[in-house]
Amino acid sequence: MDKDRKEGIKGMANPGRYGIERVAYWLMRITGLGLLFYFIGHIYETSSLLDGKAAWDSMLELTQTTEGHIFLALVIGMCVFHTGNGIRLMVAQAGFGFGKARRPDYPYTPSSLNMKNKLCIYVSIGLAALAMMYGLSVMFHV
Amino acid sequence: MTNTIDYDLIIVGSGLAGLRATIQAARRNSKIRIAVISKVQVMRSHSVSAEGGTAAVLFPEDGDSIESHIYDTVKGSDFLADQDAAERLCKEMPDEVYQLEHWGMPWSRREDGKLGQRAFGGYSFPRATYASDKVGFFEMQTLYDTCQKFDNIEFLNEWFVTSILQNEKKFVGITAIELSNGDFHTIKGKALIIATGGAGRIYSFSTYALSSTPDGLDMAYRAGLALKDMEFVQFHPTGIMPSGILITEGARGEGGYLINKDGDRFMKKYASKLMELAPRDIVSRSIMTEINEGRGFKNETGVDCMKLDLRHIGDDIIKEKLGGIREISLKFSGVDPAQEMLDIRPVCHYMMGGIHTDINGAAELQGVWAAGEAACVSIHGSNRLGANSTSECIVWGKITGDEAVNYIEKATPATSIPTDLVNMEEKRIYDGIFRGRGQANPYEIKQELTDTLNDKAYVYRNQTDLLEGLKKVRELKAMTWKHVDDQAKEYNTNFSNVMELDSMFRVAEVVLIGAINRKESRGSHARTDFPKRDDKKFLHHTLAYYAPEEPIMKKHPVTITNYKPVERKY
Amino acid sequence: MSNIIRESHIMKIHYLTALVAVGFVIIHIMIRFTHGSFANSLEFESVIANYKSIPYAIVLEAMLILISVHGFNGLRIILLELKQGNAYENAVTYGCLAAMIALIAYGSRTIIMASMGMVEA
Amino acid sequence: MTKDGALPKGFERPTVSASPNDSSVQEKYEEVKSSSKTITLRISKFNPEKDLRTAFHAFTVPYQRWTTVLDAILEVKSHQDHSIGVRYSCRQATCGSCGMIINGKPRLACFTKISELDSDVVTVEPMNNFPLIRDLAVGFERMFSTHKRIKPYVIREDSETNPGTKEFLQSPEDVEKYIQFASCIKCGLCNSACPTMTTDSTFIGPQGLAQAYRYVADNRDQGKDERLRIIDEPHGIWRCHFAGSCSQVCPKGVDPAMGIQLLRGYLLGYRK
Ligand SMILES: Cc1cc2nc3c(=O)[nH]c(=O)nc-3n(C[C@H](O)[C@H](O)[C@H](O)COP(=O)(O)OP(=O)(O)OC[C@H]3O[C@@H](n4cnc5c(N)ncnc54)[C@H](O)[C@@H]3O)c2cc1C
Ligand code: HEM
Ligand code: SF4
Ligand code: F3S
Ligand code: FES
Repeated sequence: MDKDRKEGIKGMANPGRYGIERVAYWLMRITGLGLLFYFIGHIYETSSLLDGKAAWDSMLELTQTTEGHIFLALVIGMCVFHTGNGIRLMVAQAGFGFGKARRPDYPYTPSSLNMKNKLCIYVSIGLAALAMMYGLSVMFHV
Repeated sequence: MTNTIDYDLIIVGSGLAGLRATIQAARRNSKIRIAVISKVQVMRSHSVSAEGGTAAVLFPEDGDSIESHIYDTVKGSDFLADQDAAERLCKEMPDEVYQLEHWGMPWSRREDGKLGQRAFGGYSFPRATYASDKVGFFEMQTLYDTCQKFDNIEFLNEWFVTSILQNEKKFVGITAIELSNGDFHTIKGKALIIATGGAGRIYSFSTYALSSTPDGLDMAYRAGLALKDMEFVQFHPTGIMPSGILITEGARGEGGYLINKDGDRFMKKYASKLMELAPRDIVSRSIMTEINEGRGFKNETGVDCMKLDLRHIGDDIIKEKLGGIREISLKFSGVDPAQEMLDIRPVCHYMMGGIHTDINGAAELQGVWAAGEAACVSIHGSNRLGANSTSECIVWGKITGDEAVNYIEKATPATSIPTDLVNMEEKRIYDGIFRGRGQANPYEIKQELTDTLNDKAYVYRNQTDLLEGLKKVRELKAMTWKHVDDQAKEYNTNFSNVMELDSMFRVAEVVLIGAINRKESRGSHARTDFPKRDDKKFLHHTLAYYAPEEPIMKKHPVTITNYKPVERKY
Repeated sequence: MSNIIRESHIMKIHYLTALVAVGFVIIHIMIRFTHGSFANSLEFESVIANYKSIPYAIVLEAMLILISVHGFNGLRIILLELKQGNAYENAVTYGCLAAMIALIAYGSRTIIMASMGMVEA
Repeated sequence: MTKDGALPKGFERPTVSASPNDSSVQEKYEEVKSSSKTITLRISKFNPEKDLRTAFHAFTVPYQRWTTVLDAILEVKSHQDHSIGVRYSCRQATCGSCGMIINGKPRLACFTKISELDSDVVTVEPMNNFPLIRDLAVGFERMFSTHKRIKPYVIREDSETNPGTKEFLQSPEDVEKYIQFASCIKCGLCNSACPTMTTDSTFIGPQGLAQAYRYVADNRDQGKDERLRIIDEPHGIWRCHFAGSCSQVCPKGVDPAMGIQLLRGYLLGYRK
């Protein structure tokens, strides 16, 4: 048995027990990593420009498939969520948007888990969904 | 199996008294190696539960005076307090409050930025310095955090101390069990401060933490130190039903009423001037009289109780100044004090008695001091005033810290640890208790024992009850309850629970015998068969010394300086 | 590493790069719409034309650096939290730094060569 | 929740008549006693000498409206299995001893009523992300040492007084700025809930960071720079990602998440 009984990634990715902030936390991680992989891929993809039109076109072909489009739509969604939530985090991490520290009264409702923050998270998720739908509609010409 | 560790100063118990002593010693001399040993993790000591306030004279300009604090204390004690000790407490306390403030204590403040004070029972001036209603908690935090400044302090968390070792009439060390791994240690030291707190868990209805068992007192008692005035047990008027958790006196200090079945503030009959803010012994007796005369309520658990009415104080003030009790009553009883009255009943709350010490906290063995609730310097006599106990812990924490450092600085080289004592102790706890295979369930025995004290030595006492109580305790003691199921080494709380029970028997006996001998009513000790105070025969302290069969009881004079005993009226 | 640069400096860079990148990413995506349709914007010729506009090439280069710095620092954060230990942490820090530099170099090569027209026909 | 006079969960009780020896109260009591409901209490057990992994043992325990999980565990310890290793002391949520995972969430056993869990099965496990000692008891050494590391005391030259010294003046508003964070009972629930802690055991953790803020926000303290330097390290304050779970589980309303973000304001230069 692990001596420290750390929960490991499993615990990190177990949002069920906690609030939407915890979901936002791991979405932020996943989208960050996803974007990084996409970004690396994207740089590799564009480098084919240097090999001329043929190479570029065949590279484009790879992405102009249904899977490619869906993947791209995901990237759009990830990007929108990551950006939206990222801006929320930066504002919060600078200490804005919680009101003031004050004497807590039972039953305790932590003011850091306030509606403003929750709303921002929902909005980020909503925007991401909208952007994905828009992206899909453009790419599939509907 | 035995490991030996070596320190200069050993402090057993990490409540307010223990930690204040620790800091004092640590800052006096950074070369002294200090061990703070506690059977709970250090900052989890019972002291965190203290709620209402710490008494000190801070505003002479507003009409308060040290003199008045001394007199209130002595009068509250029903003149059994040692008056020189009470004087010392009151004189040293103001500085201590400011010292705590400088260390970061979040005292509640007045609008002008100075410290706030509230009214408390038995005082002629509102002098309970408070921090919301979590005074003890914040004080503990301040002291524990301040300890972190020093590098010569070592905390031994969750070590259960079992005995005091002496050689040639001098303290040489202690034995202890490290709970996390079950190791048995002898710890060498030049000086010892016992700050093991009260023992209120010998009563089943009690405000104390579950860890407040008499093993600390018992360890001193077995080492030949006297226990003083153990018959005086304070019953706080307002323990909430059904848990017995304390509703602080501050609730009445902020204006709460006690109401009987007829809707009367019955305290007007018993203490027309101070009403609900009369000293605790008087209020508790009044409540029990009302209940006995049929003007009480019944809690839904079927137990008699009285009502505490805070509704007129208003939600805002309750939240600001009594947030802790609001949380407690909402959570544990489902009652919002701003909406409904609380069911309360007198509850075991404090032991005026403890290890016999002189005014410097020195016990009867060279190199040993006692401080806090475990000690009986005798400031509280037969009845403590609320808010005076945290004060005592802090002042005598400091005094004993100083005294112990003085002693260590000029101590002669340590004598060696007598191995026969260690072997005896090992035998006592391992052969006697750990390997015990008794028939009775020790937890049930403990329940019966604590219920017996609750029934027989409660607010009102009489000869028959007390004798029956003693008989019952002895019967229980004779049963084969030394039984430890759990034979594991690590974190064996079964083992420590049975050791605690073992100590309860000895201390409960001392309480009962003291109460039987004291044929008068004084302070918290109210005998229906002897309803008057008897200064001729009983204006003395009680001492109990350990003997295998039965304690040896002695008398000890009371120090009276300025205040002649008079009748106590409020 | 931590004795050369404080974690707060790194995180300031992390946040700053993110903020500035937001603006650039918006420009980058907007550019797609100046070409009539999404598919058109990906035509080889229009892409090359874009690169030849020096201001845009500078935007691309900046974006490349910003996002690489941000992204690889993000990766470093995640890896640092995953496992601890001196050797491992050094490996993570320098590994991410190296990967970041490599990616920037590789991307820059594309941008510079494309904008200078050094593209095979 | 209580503004409109409603009671917390588990206390939906009929109006109890105010008159005392009233037979209805007595009847109610009899009813409570006889109808006493039971739950199944599943306790995670682990004895390091013998066991390789934890295992659940199930017990049937009677309970009342006010019975807490700690009461239930001690009931089992007293009458069914003496050997349960569990840490407790105050039984009133002020000492911080009894943190554990109850039905999947970190909570204080003495501050969680069976009746509010709305479940016939109550499962208790030791806190996650702390080393296990025995059954429900975990080791706190690391948390205590990080607490010490952030210098949790007033730093200023005249913090030791002389006889006759008076208080540093502080308005009630000044106290409000830090009192919330001073309410921490060091129970460790926040550390157990924090997602960073699930993999990073060198992270200072919400408990320590909230205490750092408690002293920084206290206007008697002058040690801000020192403290900020300590927490500004690779496994310091920046490993918090505002997941908020710490504040969600905190039984005392400390709101460490807020303290941490406010503290960051200083490091980012928004606050002085
Ligand atoms: C609910 C409540 C509220 C109170 N409110 C107030 C108030 O408002 N104002 C006031 O002035 N007073 C109040 N009091 C009284 C006051 O809190 C106590 O008298 C005081 O806290 C006692 O502190 P202490 O340092 O002596 O011991 P404690 O805080 O009781 O500490 C005892 C220590 O000894 C340790 N210990 C015991 N036995 C052993 C052993 N065998 N081995 C190792 N360690 C051991 C324990 O672990 C613990 O650390 C209150 C008391 C209660 C019960
Ligand atoms: C352009 C808008 C972006 C914004 C506003 C933004 C903002 C942020 C912020 C604030 C964080 C810190 C989160 C935290 O500490 O919990 C973060 C983390 C991260 N970002 Fe971004 N980011 C953006 C784009 C990107 C891109 C394009 C990538 C990929 C290359 C990326 C990869 C990452 C990674 C890997 C992390 C670490 C994840 C974590 O710490 O949980 N980000 N981002
Ligand atoms: S912040 Fe809250 S949860 Fe964390 S240790 Fe303190 S009291 Fe417990
Ligand atoms: S849960 Fe952990 S991530 Fe931050 S907000 Fe609390 S410390
Ligand atoms: S027992 Fe003290 S917090 Fe639960």
